[in-house]
Amino acid sequence: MFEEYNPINEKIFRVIDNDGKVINKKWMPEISNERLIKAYKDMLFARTADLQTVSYQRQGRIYTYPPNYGQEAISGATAMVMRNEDWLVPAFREMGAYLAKGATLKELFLVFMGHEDGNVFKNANNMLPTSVPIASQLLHAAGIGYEINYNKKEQVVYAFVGDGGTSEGDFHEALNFAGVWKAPVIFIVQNNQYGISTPFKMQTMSKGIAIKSIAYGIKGIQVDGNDIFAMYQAVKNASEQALAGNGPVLIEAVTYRKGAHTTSDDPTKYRTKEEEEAWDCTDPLKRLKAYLISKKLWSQKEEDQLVEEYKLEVDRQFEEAENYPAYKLEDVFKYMYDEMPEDLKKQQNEYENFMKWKEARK
Amino acid sequence: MFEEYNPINEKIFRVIDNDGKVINKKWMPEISNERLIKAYKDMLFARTADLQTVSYQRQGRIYTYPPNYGQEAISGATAMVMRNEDWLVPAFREMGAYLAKGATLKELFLVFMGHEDGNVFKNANNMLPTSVPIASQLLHAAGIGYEINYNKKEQVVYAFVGDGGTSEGDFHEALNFAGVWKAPVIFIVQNNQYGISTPFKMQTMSKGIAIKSIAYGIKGIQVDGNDIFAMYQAVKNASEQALAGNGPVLIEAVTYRKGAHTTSDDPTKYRTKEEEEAWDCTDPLKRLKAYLISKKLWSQKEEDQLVEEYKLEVDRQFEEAENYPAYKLEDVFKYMYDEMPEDLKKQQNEYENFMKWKEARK
Amino acid sequence: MKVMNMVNAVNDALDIKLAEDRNVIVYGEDVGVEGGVFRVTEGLQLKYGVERVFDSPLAESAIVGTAVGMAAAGLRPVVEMQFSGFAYPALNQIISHVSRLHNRSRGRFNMSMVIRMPYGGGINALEHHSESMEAIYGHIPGLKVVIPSTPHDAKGLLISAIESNDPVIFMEPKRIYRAIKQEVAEEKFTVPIGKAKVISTGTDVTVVAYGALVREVQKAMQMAKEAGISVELIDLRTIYPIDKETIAASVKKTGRIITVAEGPTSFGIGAEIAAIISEEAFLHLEAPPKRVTGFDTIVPLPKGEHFYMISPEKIFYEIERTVKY
Amino acid sequence: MKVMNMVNAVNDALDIKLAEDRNVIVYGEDVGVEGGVFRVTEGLQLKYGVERVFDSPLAESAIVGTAVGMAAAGLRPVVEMQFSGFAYPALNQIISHVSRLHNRSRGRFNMSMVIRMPYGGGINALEHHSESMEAIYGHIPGLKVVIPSTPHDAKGLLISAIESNDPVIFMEPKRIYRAIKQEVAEEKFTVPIGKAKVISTGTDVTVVAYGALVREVQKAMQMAKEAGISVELIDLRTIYPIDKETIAASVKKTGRIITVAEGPTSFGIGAEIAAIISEEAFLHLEAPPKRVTGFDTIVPLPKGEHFYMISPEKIFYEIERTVKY
Ligand SMILES: Cc1ncc(C[n+]2csc(CCOP(=O)(O)OP(=O)(O)O)c2C)c(N)n1
Ligand SMILES: Cc1ncc(C[n+]2csc(CCOP(=O)(O)OP(=O)(O)O)c2C)c(N)n1
Ligand SMILES: [Mg+2]
Ligand SMILES: [Mg+2]
Repeated sequence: MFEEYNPINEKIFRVIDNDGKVINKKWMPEISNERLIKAYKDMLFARTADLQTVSYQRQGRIYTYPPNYGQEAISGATAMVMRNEDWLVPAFREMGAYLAKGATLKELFLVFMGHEDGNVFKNANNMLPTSVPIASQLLHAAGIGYEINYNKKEQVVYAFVGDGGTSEGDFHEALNFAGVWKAPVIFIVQNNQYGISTPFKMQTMSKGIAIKSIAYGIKGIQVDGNDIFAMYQAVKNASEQALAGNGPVLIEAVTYRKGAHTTSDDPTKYRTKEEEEAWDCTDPLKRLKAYLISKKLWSQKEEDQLVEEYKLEVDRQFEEAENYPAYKLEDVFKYMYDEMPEDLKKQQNEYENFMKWKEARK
Repeated sequence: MFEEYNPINEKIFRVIDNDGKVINKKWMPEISNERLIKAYKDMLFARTADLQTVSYQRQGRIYTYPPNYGQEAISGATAMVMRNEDWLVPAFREMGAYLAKGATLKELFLVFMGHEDGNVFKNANNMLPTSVPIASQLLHAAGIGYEINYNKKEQVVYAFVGDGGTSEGDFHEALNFAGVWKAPVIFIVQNNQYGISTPFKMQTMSKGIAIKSIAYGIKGIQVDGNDIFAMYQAVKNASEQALAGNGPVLIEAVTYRKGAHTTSDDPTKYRTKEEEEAWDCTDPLKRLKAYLISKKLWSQKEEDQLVEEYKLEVDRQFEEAENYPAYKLEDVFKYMYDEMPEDLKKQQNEYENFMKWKEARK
Repeated sequence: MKVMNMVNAVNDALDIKLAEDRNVIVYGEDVGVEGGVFRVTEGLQLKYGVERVFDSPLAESAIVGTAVGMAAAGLRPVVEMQFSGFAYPALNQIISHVSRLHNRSRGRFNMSMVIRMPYGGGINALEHHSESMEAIYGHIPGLKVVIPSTPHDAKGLLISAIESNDPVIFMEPKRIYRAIKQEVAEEKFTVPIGKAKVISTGTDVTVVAYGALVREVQKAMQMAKEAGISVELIDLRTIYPIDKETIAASVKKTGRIITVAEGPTSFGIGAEIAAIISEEAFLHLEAPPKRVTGFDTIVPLPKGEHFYMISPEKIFYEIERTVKY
Repeated sequence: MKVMNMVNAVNDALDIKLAEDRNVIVYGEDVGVEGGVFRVTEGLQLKYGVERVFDSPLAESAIVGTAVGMAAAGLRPVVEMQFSGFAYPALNQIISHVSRLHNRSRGRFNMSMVIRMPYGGGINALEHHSESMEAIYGHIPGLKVVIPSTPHDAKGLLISAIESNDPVIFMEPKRIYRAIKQEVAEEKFTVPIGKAKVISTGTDVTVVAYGALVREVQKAMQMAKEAGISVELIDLRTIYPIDKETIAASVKKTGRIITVAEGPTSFGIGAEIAAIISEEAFLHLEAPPKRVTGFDTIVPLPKGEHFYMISPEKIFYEIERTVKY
């Protein structure tokens, strides 16, 4: 597969077309109906949660939020391959991957409401919290990959980054180190065509991102990121490569950020309605849904009902997050060190004195 | 040429063999006998100066020095193409390029003796001083390239870096920016097989460095860096590309660092005599000399005589550097700012008071 | 005169210099079409073209490193770091070249560039979007570090910065980007780098602040006034070189000094000012120089940020304690 | 006991921890086959294999960034920056992750790693090979910053650093890598992080120093003794968290304090110590806290370095002035 779709040949890997019809039988993966339906449901849940989160933000109940609207198949496919023992090293725009790893919406909401406690992801095994400084997390993935090899573990690291992130030096260094170390890392670039307002064509003159794998002597493939079958096949193959000791793989998932960069962004400033509409027909949910319906595995009625359930579930978790215990002064200090310096304790005490004074003044 | 030697095909560009015989007529450049002899003389001068500098260091007359022994053809070829109006953005191991740009040995010596004044390179038009932090200078080259385009100048930037330097994030960012800006920058990587003790094969899993050009959508070529004809042809073509507005070119000059990394390094710790000998027959001076002698353009006698002259000249410049006026306190402060803060003046004054006190104590 | 907030004022300064000097160019992430995530560069690309105001790829080391090359070649780049918390990938270029190439080349190359960056907390942001690490820049020899507290100063200081042949780190208190409006002259004017400003005179204690906290100190001064305490407020405006004379002169009068700043306490500006005052006005000190600064912690996420951010009440509390010392 | 210089002592500490804990791994540029450019890791690759002691590609951000991942996965990487002047490309990883991942994850991930780097001047080196920017690390919340001044302390502190669950910046004064020899215990021992050491007691003035300058102060103390001045010398050993108690206790006795350090003056350690003393021992101060530190300049190349480097005479000169104040 990596030979057939060697990125030097500039051929994008695709299995179904925009109407959900299989156009590449050879590479149509075997996925049980059950699993496939679950994948669709997961994507639907992510989309529902995503849209709802944007509306919470509009209501002023959370701060900035980066929607993953339109990119759900990438997480969806990763979720089908990623195992409990594998690592997830997220960027920030792959909600489905977070959830698949065991993070909860409540925890994510907590972070977007401005509480670090959300980052604990208690039930998510082997997952780093969100990394805000673009591309810096890819090095962590390479380091984890080293540990996996060192301890001869059977694990894979799934590391996410955006198209803009590929311009950072850390992207280069991470892929290079992972290559040298033959680290079992799957670098998944969500090429959603924009880094905030900057279109992908202004990030680099290279012919896509997958082709950059050549610079590191590693495998790479450009995939239609809105085609869940293709994405699944690519991630699956990549993880087998990695587990077989063949080192890292770079997957470019070509997609489109249907929403704004974040809730504080206004895309009409830098892109056209026409462009948005042109991408609309590639929507990952539409395509999978068309496929499922054609196979009689899904119906609009089921969907409508499910979405209602999901909305309630999202609300429920949101409210849980809203009712999370208040932030305490000690939460500012407690986790700075494993062994807290005296001086930090003193700073906390001094602030407590101020709070007492303030209380007394009332 | 860049198509024929597209680095994806892993074909190294070479014009003469190790005995100086032309093996690639198609690409044998036209160079006048006069110019060719001058190139050889320049390389001979660089080698003479290089060896002598190492011996000055042994005598304790200068501090650390990074020899360019064995890599002279790369600078020699660049010197033939680089014009007065072009820019040179050096790393540190391309003495011939420095000299070609108008820097003097005396100035270089002054730096290695530990005096910033050497870095002025008074008669070198458009040249940055040595950049010690590996690969960081490549971004400066890209920025200069932007200025050239911005002001529609007819200039080219020649930027040097080593094989080790290609692992740094700045290498990636520089090539990417230069690509996006179509900046007229020739990135010359001296792949001398080592970054201090680290062999090239441990820097990256990619098949050479030229191939990394693909990641930036720019032209690249792998050249026998010890073959002055090939190097000249590559640099010449690259500069024409750049002048024609086609953007940057990455040239990988495959060579061998015959000397130590610096005078404080001992290569026997990490490489074998066999390896050194194997590379010996690719020596750039030997090969050009064999060619010149075969064409009756050169003789050992001429060479012996010239080397004696060169030695004297090197000594002369070295002594000039040794007799350079002593470092003054104000030299520490004077150039920190264009407009010096009061406080720095005060620091200088206070130190003068201390010096007076010290003087008085004697 | 025209009513401007700080966003307008910075935009105006850029506009004036872009119009006046073809060597000035402006770039960074999303500063072109979008006009910057804070809209500071809005309209400039349209007015001056994509060659003079443009989006760069996403790479801070490259943004600053290419500016080094441009400055060496004679341009006057004004680059933006989208947030000060994302300037760290550029620190190698800043420490190793921006601050040094002039000295290294014995004055042959000017590093005539400005690195703009919004900084500071109080905007309910994600991690890395709220920090105040100006002390790091203050410690790097070869830089000038400027922070305005009003639209007027922002305009005048930025014009000075762009005209300076020395590299300037220009930090913009994003919290008050739109919060303060002021009449600002429409024509070109400069505010000198390296000069602090006595905002109000007083006799009991000197308070040094800058950026968004000047306003918080002013609120605290209301409380102090009610408590019968007379505060002299100095807006530092330049972090390096610090205007020692103005601070020392004030302390010689008041005998007491408090530094109010958002960055971490240890090795921060409060320490520097304590040292300066010890050196310049030791015998006048009636109380220890006080640091009212951030904790030595990461700035908490929004739910906890109020503990970290310095409130007028906290400032007043410390004023009172210092005066009673 | 065995006679060791600091290179031997650091090597010994690494050796002990590598032997004892399979999670400890050592990497960086040229640390493997070559044993490091200062030979600090010599012999370790041979002894522990290329999987535990190895050369990395040339990229500092990656060296530190991968260590973040390794630490998250449970290893205890000890990485080397070849010179502290080349650590700047790693500052983003250090500021954004090394110092933060523990806090960000509410303690779920320990950043149990050590970043070793030789620092400081006095070895006649090229540019970038002589700097002392420890104050920058001191200002970054979440780090511990350690600097030994003797082989004994180097060994004990490095073992503590490797065993610490918090990230430690371990700066080695390269100028005295081989200059000081000492009997050091061969078995494992630790020196606690965060505790300064009173090297000699005195009554007239407290001098705080660390790293290579401790020895220079000791030379100055000879001159001071001849001049009848009694100096209390404190070796700081840890830059953050600073041992305020020990310094304050000393100043309460002597009433005078001088900080001797090589880094730039402004926003440096001398400022921090002046502030600490103002806060902790204000009423005991009989003279202003003095900073005997580097100029606010780049460290000059060797021909000019003697102006910058702090000599025993300079220290004595300042001691005398402070005592006479
Ligand atoms: C080092 C760094 N620089 C700048 C930013 C501000 N920023 C946040 S997201 C973003 C764009 C990222 O684009 P891309 O990598 O394509 O990811 P996407 O947002 O499209 O998912 C920028 C510039 C940052 N977070 N980190
Ligand atoms: C950022 C940085 N890291 C480390 C060093 C120390 N150092 C100096 S030269 C060198 C190796 C460079 O190798 P290469 O790029 O191949 O150039 P060469 O020395 O072979 O010419 C290293 C690691 C440095 N100067 N800068
Ligand atoms: Mg994107
Ligand atoms: Mg090399």
